[in-house]
Amino acid sequence: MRDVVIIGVGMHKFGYLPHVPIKELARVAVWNAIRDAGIEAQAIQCAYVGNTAQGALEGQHSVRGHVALRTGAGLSGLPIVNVECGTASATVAFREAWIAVGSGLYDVALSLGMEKTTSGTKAQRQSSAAGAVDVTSGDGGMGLTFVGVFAALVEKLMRQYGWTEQQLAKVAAKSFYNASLNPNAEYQQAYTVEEVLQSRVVSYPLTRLMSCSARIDGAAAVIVCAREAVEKYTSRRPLVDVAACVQRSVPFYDFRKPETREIVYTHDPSSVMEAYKIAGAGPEDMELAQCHDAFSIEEMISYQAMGFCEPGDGGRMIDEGRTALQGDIPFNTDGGLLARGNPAGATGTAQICEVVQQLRGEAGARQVRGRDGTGPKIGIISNAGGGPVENAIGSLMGVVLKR
Amino acid sequence: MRDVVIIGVGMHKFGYLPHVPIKELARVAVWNAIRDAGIEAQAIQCAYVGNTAQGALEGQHSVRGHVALRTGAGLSGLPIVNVECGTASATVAFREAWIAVGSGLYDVALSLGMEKTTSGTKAQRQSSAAGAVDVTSGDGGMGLTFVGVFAALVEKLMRQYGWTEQQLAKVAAKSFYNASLNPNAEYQQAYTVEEVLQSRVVSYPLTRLMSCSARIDGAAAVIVCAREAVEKYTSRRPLVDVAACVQRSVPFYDFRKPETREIVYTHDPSSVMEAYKIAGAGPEDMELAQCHDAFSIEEMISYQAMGFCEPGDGGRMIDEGRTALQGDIPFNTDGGLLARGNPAGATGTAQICEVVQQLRGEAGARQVRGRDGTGPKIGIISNAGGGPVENAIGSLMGVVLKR
Amino acid sequence: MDTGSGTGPEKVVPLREGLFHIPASPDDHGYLIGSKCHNCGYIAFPPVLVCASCVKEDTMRECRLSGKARLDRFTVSHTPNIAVEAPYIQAYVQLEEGPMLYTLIAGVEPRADALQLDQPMEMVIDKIRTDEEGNDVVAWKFRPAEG
Amino acid sequence: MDTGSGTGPEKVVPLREGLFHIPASPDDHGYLIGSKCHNCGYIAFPPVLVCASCVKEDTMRECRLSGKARLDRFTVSHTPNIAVEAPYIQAYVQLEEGPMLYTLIAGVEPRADALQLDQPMEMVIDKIRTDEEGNDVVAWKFRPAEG
Ligand SMILES: [Zn+2]
Ligand SMILES: [Zn+2]
Repeated sequence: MRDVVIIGVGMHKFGYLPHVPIKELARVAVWNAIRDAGIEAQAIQCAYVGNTAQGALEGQHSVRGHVALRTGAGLSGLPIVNVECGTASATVAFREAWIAVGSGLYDVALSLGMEKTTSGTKAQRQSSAAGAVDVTSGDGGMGLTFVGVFAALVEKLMRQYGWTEQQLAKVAAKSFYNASLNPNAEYQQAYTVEEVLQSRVVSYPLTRLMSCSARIDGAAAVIVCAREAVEKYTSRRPLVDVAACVQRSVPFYDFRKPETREIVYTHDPSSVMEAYKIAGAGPEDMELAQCHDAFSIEEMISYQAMGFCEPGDGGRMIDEGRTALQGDIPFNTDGGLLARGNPAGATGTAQICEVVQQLRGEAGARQVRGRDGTGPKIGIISNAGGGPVENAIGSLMGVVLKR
Repeated sequence: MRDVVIIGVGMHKFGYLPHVPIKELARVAVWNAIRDAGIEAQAIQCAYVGNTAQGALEGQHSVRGHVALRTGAGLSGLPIVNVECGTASATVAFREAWIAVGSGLYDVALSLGMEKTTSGTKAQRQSSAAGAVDVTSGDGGMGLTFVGVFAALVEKLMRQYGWTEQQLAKVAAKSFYNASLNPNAEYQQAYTVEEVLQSRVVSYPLTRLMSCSARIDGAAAVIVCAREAVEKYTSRRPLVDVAACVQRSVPFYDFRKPETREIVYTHDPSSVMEAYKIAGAGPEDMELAQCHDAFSIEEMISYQAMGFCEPGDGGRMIDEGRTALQGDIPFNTDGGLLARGNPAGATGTAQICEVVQQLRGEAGARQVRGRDGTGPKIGIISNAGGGPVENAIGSLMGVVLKR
Repeated sequence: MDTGSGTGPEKVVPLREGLFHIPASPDDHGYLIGSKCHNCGYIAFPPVLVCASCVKEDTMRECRLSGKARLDRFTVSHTPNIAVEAPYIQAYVQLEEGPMLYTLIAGVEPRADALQLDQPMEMVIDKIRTDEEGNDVVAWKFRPAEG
Repeated sequence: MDTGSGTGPEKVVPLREGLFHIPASPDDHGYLIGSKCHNCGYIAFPPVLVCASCVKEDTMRECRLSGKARLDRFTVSHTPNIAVEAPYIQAYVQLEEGPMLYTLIAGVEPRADALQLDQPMEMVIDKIRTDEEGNDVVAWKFRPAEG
């Protein structure tokens, strides 16, 4: 494959935006990315669009990206591919754009994640969320919840590792603080550890402020270009390399084996590990990280799953401030899924937007400094989509970007 | 891009199969393709899955391919990408598999089209069909129908070109005859021209037997491999080359221009023309063709749109038998969308399965002979997905395969 | 036609918001709401946010359409569906501003000889169906132009 | 428990077909229906069509599961939803045949001290909700094993 670089990123602010149609979300994200890239819109040769909810909530099936790009962003004629994979949808869209450009077929490709979960009825929203697991497996309709999956997990890990509610709340408070510095984030306000702990218990030990919002809208776009063709399209610099972009679906797990249970409890790290390998860099080289933290516990698990500490040391990581903006490995610098927000189909490209902005030194008040104080040069993204891993349904993503 | 060849194809019979779950449709198609390719299942390194209806009809969103491949076909761990684009969904899946292998990232990729439209409620089925156009455009919910789009078009073209109802019925009767020779087709019986004409008028001049069935299930799988890596995986021969695989979304049309109207009336041929160009072959070289004939009129339009006759000469093409199995350019040899059946998400890969079988000389009773009597060496496929072109929403596909 | 100011069972509600104006009184006229590019003059209905011809940001503005059109093609349909009793006419009309619209036809018998290709048509806001609350759901249809 | 033979309002219907057996009489036992690979012994619940371990065609056969399990982890949930009143317990149990199952817990108070990790559990067919026709919709839950 040819080398591929990111030349433009753009977002529509995430948030509860019931009056903003999805076409407008798409338009703003795409045109922000076009302007950021400094290219003509017509330079975009193909597009990949991730979304999860528009079928269930608005009855828009089959041609979601076509509608949003044609009637929203003004793009027509180019190949458009609609992809779907839960919260990984937009990362998958990005990855397919990367492959399309890497293949030599196109020089410039757009990936767009867009999501609107504030439309539709309550029943439709429940159907949409329930549809991210195997609906024939029987547990749909029982009242089992996603938050329960992670609450049960953290309850176990707290016993196993001695993690405390205080530590969980610290992770959340850090995310809200980072979000308060990010104009595109859902939450524009910092919550204290006490406020996180005192918010309503949803499923013990997870409180409302340790869980991402269910009803949220947003869009995020990323434009990639073949490195060898960059001069032809734009003078925008610096370029950001896609050093690795890995997708796996959940592998076969044999739960009779204790080591399988351990992998699953602590988030299967295989995609991230493969991404490090391809990038020729390890966790010790990373200068920032984005992870899949729909619940704050997931960030603490990710510290170890992504190789930044020994098993169980996540509590110490947060206590020591290592993952704060000023720490040695800042995590979820934009607020993460928890506080930047998690409109599922848009989450993956939002993660990429953030790392790109950090690597370019354009992250404003939340800019991290990197090892040598001149700004970070390399970052890792972990993301996943689909049902919880016991269902063995879904995708695991690992992306390394570098300047 | 590297050269890519098709090494295996497999189908689950199309038809009204309410008691067959989609997992079973997927299993049969995928394993037929695996056996056909003569590879180990584990040799498949990534998969693309097209589907349109499972979200609307079964509430299965986000992870359709993951569910079908993991719990149906037994495949886990590999990257799986769910794609959606109306009746072009499976062609898009095939094309992405072609790009993924062409890029050098993978040697062997699976594309699967799967569809089940016999499940769900009537309201859900209507929502699913209505979702293939821009649902915010306002005409959804008025009672406007897809068949009306093509009925109005053929009514106009009959006036313009002097085409007759008899000719339309001949096209349909040819398709049913071809289907009767195809064990995987929905229709296993030939209808006469008179029977086609005498079936219920749905929307004048289209009768029931000039229109594909709305409720139908099926699946079709295609396995591609890098040409340079074939020896490593399989001894299956002959190989079928992907000589061109083109996707466009519907371009901007300015209906104030008469030439735009002409293009749209007679099916935008741009993807097919580009495919010819890339393949370095024209319509005069083609030895068989598959087109998008959800209504029999579409095949007659395709004769001219795909370059096989002058505008208006489609009636003569069918009268002279040129597109029959024994003709010089056999069309829709497997029965086409009309009679092989059109479970939207599976249609594209079924078209590819048919051309591959014809090129290999494995099409049994419907085998066409090709120019030199030794079997065809090259064929063209046209397909489209999404709303009618006036909506400017959807994708146009053109694929050239050769032996 | 009741215009929706009351809360009674005969309220008039649009099939979809933002696409057309429902006459507010007998003297008022309905119209379709499109968007027009102030750069190239391209007019879209339904409205789009970015001109597909210029492909520049921020050139589209909301505009009223005249409702004048010509009949491009039509079919008499014989299968009833969720919203329409059969037989009925489905047609494409081209607005004088350019857009081609798939639409229901009002005001004529559903017969093949009721219309002529290219004849002048005009837009009318008409009832599509009654919703669950007894409201009249309305949208555009086209009928032969008067005079 | 009425077993669904009648057509009265208290008919018992499964949440989903083919995944479990509903006791037909007080002497009958409910059980989960999985699939077992006759090549490698891998057991799946819910059943799969092809063994994900062997990845060979036609090695899976339907099998009954014992319903014996151990409690892997759990949480007390405080937010009611469409099917459940709060508080309630959601848990993962591992069947003795291998599969890990996300499930509701029956037969105990919804309190953190009601269960111990790793304790033996057993499957019970229990009511999930009442459907629109007044039927009892049932599925599996798990409860602490007796004895
Ligand atoms: Zn313009
Ligand atoms: Zn096995």
